[in-house]
Amino acid sequence: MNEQPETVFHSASALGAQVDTLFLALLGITGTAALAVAATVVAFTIRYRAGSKVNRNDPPVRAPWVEVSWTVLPLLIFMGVFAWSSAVFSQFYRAPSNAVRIHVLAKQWMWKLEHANGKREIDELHVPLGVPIELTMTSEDAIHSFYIPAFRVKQDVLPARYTSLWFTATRVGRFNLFCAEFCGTDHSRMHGAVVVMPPAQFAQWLASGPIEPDLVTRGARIYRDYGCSGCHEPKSTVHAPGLIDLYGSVVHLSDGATAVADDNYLRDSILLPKKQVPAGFEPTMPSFQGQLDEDDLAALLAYLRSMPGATR
Amino acid sequence: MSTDESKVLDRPSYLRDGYTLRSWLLTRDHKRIALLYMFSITGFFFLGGAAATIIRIELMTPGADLVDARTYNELFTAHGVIMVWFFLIPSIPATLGNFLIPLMIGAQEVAFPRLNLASWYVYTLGGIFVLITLIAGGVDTGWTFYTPFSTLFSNSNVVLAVVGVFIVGFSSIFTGLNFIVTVHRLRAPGMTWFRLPLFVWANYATSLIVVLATPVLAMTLVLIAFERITHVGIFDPSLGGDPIFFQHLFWFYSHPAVYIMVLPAMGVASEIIPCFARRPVFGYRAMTYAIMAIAVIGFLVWGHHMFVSGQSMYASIVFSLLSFLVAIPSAVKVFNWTATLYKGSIALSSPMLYALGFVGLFTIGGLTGLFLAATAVDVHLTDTYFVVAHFHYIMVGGTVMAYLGGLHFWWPKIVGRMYPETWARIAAVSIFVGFNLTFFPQYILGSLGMPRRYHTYAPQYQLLNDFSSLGAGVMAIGYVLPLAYLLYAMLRGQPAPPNPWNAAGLEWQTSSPPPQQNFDRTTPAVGEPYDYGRSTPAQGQGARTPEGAQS
Amino acid sequence: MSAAPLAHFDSAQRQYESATLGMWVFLATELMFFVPLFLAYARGRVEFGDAFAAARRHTDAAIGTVNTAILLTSSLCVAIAVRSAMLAAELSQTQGRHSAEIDRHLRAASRFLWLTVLLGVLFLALKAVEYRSEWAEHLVPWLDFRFAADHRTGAGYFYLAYFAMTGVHAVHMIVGVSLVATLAVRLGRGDADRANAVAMTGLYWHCIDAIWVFLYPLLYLVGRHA
Amino acid sequence: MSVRVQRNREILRTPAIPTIRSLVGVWLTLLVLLVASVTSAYVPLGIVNTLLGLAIAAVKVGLIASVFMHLRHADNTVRVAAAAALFFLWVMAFLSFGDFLTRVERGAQWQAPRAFQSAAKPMRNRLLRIFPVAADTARQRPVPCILRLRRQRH
Repeated sequence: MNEQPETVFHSASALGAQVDTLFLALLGITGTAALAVAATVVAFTIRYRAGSKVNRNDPPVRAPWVEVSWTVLPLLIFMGVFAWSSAVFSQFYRAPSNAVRIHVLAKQWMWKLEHANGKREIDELHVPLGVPIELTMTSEDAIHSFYIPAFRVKQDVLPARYTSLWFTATRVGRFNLFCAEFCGTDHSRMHGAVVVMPPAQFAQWLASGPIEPDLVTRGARIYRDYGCSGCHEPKSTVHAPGLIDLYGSVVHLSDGATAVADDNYLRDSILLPKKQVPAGFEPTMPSFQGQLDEDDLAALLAYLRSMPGATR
Repeated sequence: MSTDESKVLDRPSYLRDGYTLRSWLLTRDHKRIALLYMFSITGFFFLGGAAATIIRIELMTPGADLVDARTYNELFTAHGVIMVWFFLIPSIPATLGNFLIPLMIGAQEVAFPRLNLASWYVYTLGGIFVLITLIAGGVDTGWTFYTPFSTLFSNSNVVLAVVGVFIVGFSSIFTGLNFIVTVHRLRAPGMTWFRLPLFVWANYATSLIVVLATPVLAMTLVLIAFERITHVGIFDPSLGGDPIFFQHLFWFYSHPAVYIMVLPAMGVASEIIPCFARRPVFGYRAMTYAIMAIAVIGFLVWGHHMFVSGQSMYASIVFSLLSFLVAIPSAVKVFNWTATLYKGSIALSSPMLYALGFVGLFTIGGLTGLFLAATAVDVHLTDTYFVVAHFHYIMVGGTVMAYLGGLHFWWPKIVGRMYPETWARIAAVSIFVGFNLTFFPQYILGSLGMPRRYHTYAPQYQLLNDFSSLGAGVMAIGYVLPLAYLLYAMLRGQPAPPNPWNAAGLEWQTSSPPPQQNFDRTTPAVGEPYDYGRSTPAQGQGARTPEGAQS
Repeated sequence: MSAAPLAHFDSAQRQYESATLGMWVFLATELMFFVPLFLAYARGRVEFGDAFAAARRHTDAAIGTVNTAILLTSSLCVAIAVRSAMLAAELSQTQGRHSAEIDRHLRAASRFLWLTVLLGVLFLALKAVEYRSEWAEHLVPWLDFRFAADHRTGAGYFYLAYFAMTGVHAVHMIVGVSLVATLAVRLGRGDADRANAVAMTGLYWHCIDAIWVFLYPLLYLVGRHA
Repeated sequence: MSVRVQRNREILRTPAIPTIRSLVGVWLTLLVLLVASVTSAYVPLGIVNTLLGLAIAAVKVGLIASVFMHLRHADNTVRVAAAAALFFLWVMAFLSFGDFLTRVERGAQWQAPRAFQSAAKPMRNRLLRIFPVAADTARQRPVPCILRLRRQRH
């Protein structure tokens, strides 16, 4: 693993460059402040050492102007740094809409990554240069943290919640990927690499490799294997809600409320059918909790999304 | 022993009130309880230090050469738990605070002596629980006990460790409660609030934080233990629990806890620097307001530990603003200490070396805190060695240096004998050098992206880790020195006069070591807290040069 | 004010003031001890609003209301006991040792303390009855918790908060009852200089009662109308 | 001695001992307030119910503190000690709920990993032996959406 050694001031992502300039500014401010205090202490210690012949009468005990200035000046500087860092920080949460979505699943001591076309990787992430990438992450067990030092990005990955992180790589090469939140015995072995490739080479890599069925075909297979088609096919005898052009539509529930059939609603209906029962149906659907793991669920959801007429 | 020495020694003092074990273990004298605390926290300090030494040796090589992953996790957890709750939090309040606060305010005793002794027993009971945890195989969740790892996925004895920390929390609550009531109700006549020494102010503010923050930790730990036993709890993600809710509860205690550790150290520095600069402290009122401001704002900033934990962006920005505000009082205090040196006549005795070391290292620690308060930079730096270096600069560079400085400054008063000055200066310098060599490389490691709590790391970080391990060796030697010569001074040091440093303050106006009821005649007259201007040059330094004093 | 102040207090008055301030600071820690539970309840309320109302319908408001009345009455008894203990101490200071009136006050204080103990035990008994019925109804989250599927998690969260709050409160009640009982015995034997201890135990009792006064609407009156 | 310290000493001279009438009077008011809070709960007022319940509870606690706990004539230090914990309760609630309520939540159903052998199992089985109840099977959990009205993605 010949990852490029990290350098302090040369990040490899668009947002990272802004973080580096802020880091440099802070280094400058705090450096001068520390040197100023140290120089003053050393100067006073030498000049006013015991026994030196120097004017010592009535040492000042209060100096209102000095005290006010050394309170207000740091306050102004801090507020400036605060505003600047908040501006940069808010960009971490504003992923561009055309970002390439990659699904990340963190489990105890490995990263499982899955591209939109179903290509899966473990502990390695191939991304194209200059294209904004958005990672949708969740964890299967303890809290992990997806951390790429070279891109200056880090985001905790929580169980029971999706968290997201986005970046735009600006340099080709292999970069370290670490887990930054203590997650158990092999926390320090849960590292990997992010490989940035020119877009053409990336597209070719994406298409190559073991031809795995993409998400939608795998989803269709699961849809049949687990018997969903038995009830939800239009011609089935069982009275079950139709799934054609369900994704994105508004569903009227039995208790009068309405819900948008988005990822969360579909996932809920699969794992907790009795939670939001559509109007006019009995809660007879069995729960698939514990039988479908995360990958199958992602595939099934992709298939339901791809049903004809489903709004993208 | 020469005649004057024996004359000095047979004066009644709290040390010679009884030699039996019973007289020490059932004492209600705040001075003896201070010594009981001093010995127990020194024991825990070297236990935690041993864990740190093994960690530093393991980290000299990228691979796993010394210990396996599980043991390494248990080592850094033991280092964290022992150092935070069993050394740093009780270090200055329970030893120097217990001994000096009644003396400094002219009282004979703390408000609730029995509660003071109970506090030490509760501390020891908590210590026994943690020792049992170590023997029974340790706990590998880190001192932060983050759920759901600590409640669902860690199979080390978390419940035992949690009960130990729960119990020791009450020992600091009892001490805090004692100090608040003592300072409010038992001040000598004439000792108004703005004549209190800054050491008493610092410990008073610390006690406020302890009393209001520790119970929240106690309940959080109860909830963790409950969840581990019944396997169902409010942090369990499968029952609608939110791991970030735990982090809110934990850091609501743990950030004020770092102010519990550093405020007493500020108090010690504010006592030592004016004494050895032979002039009153600069801006006494500003210092007291800064202490109280740190105590109050310290409660509002805990969210800066959770910028990347999935906390909402708006909350992170609010916490970032408040974290910048809490840095202002600390900056004001550093400027005031520096200004206290102006127009003084500075003697670089060992307490002064420790105090100036404290000011220097605390400044670096505080300034690097700004990197972590700025949200955008914190995204890169949190959970890396940058954070490890930051809090070690504040806790080890700040609290431990000030604790050693305080120990040296008041050692003549505590044991009635002087310590060898040259050895003390060697120890001070070696600790300062060793410390910087250990922790400054970790700032660089952190900004290069080495995550914390890593048993094995990428090979490119090895060189800086080797520097750090080398520094840890030098620092370890530096810490063993005071243990040796202070014990030697306790037994066979030269008898100390009542006021060896010619310092101002009520504690120096009684004999050293002081009698059981603190002051022979009625409590002495109370003047301005730091009236060094008028007194003669330091009798301690003037009368004897360090070399001449060696017996 | 106890007759002989401890050595390091220069007056009984100073000792009473110190004890009162110390007790109030301790009560502040008690309230901070409950803060995480209140926040857990509030967070659950925000996240599972309707499930909380559904779950609350299974708590027995009748017992809750009676228990609150019991605690308020016990607070009155403790307050009266503290009053007579203070009167007894005051008299014993001014008139020197025992007189008939001091004994009358001490006996009154002791009797009211026993009444408080009785009310406390009654409260705990009713609580036990309530817990027993909830256990039978499978409402204890860690003992085969059964609830309507749609509100299952919210109800589980509510009952966790419910058992945590009332459990910790009950533990404090047990400590309070035993303190009051020992003092009742002491005063019964005519021990005049226990006024400080009675006053402090009174403060502790009122604090537990005050915490229950807040717990009651949260746990028993949530969404009652729905 | 400064005048202020002297005056402070006078106030504390004798803690006024409350009369029986005032104690019983407060007790009756407390019971009336209890009845009020119960009846107000039955009137469907939506969110006002909870606020009313808490307001009445606050008044009751105020009464208990001022009369039963002699806060009325205690000196300011004791009053500050009483109020301190409340202040920090609100600080903690305000800031931590600042996080919960403004979080853009995308809930995900959490399935315990198949090979899920939690460490606390042995203790739990021991507990179940004490309370004989059939072991609970799989635990489902609806999607937590902290604030249903803030569903749009950032």
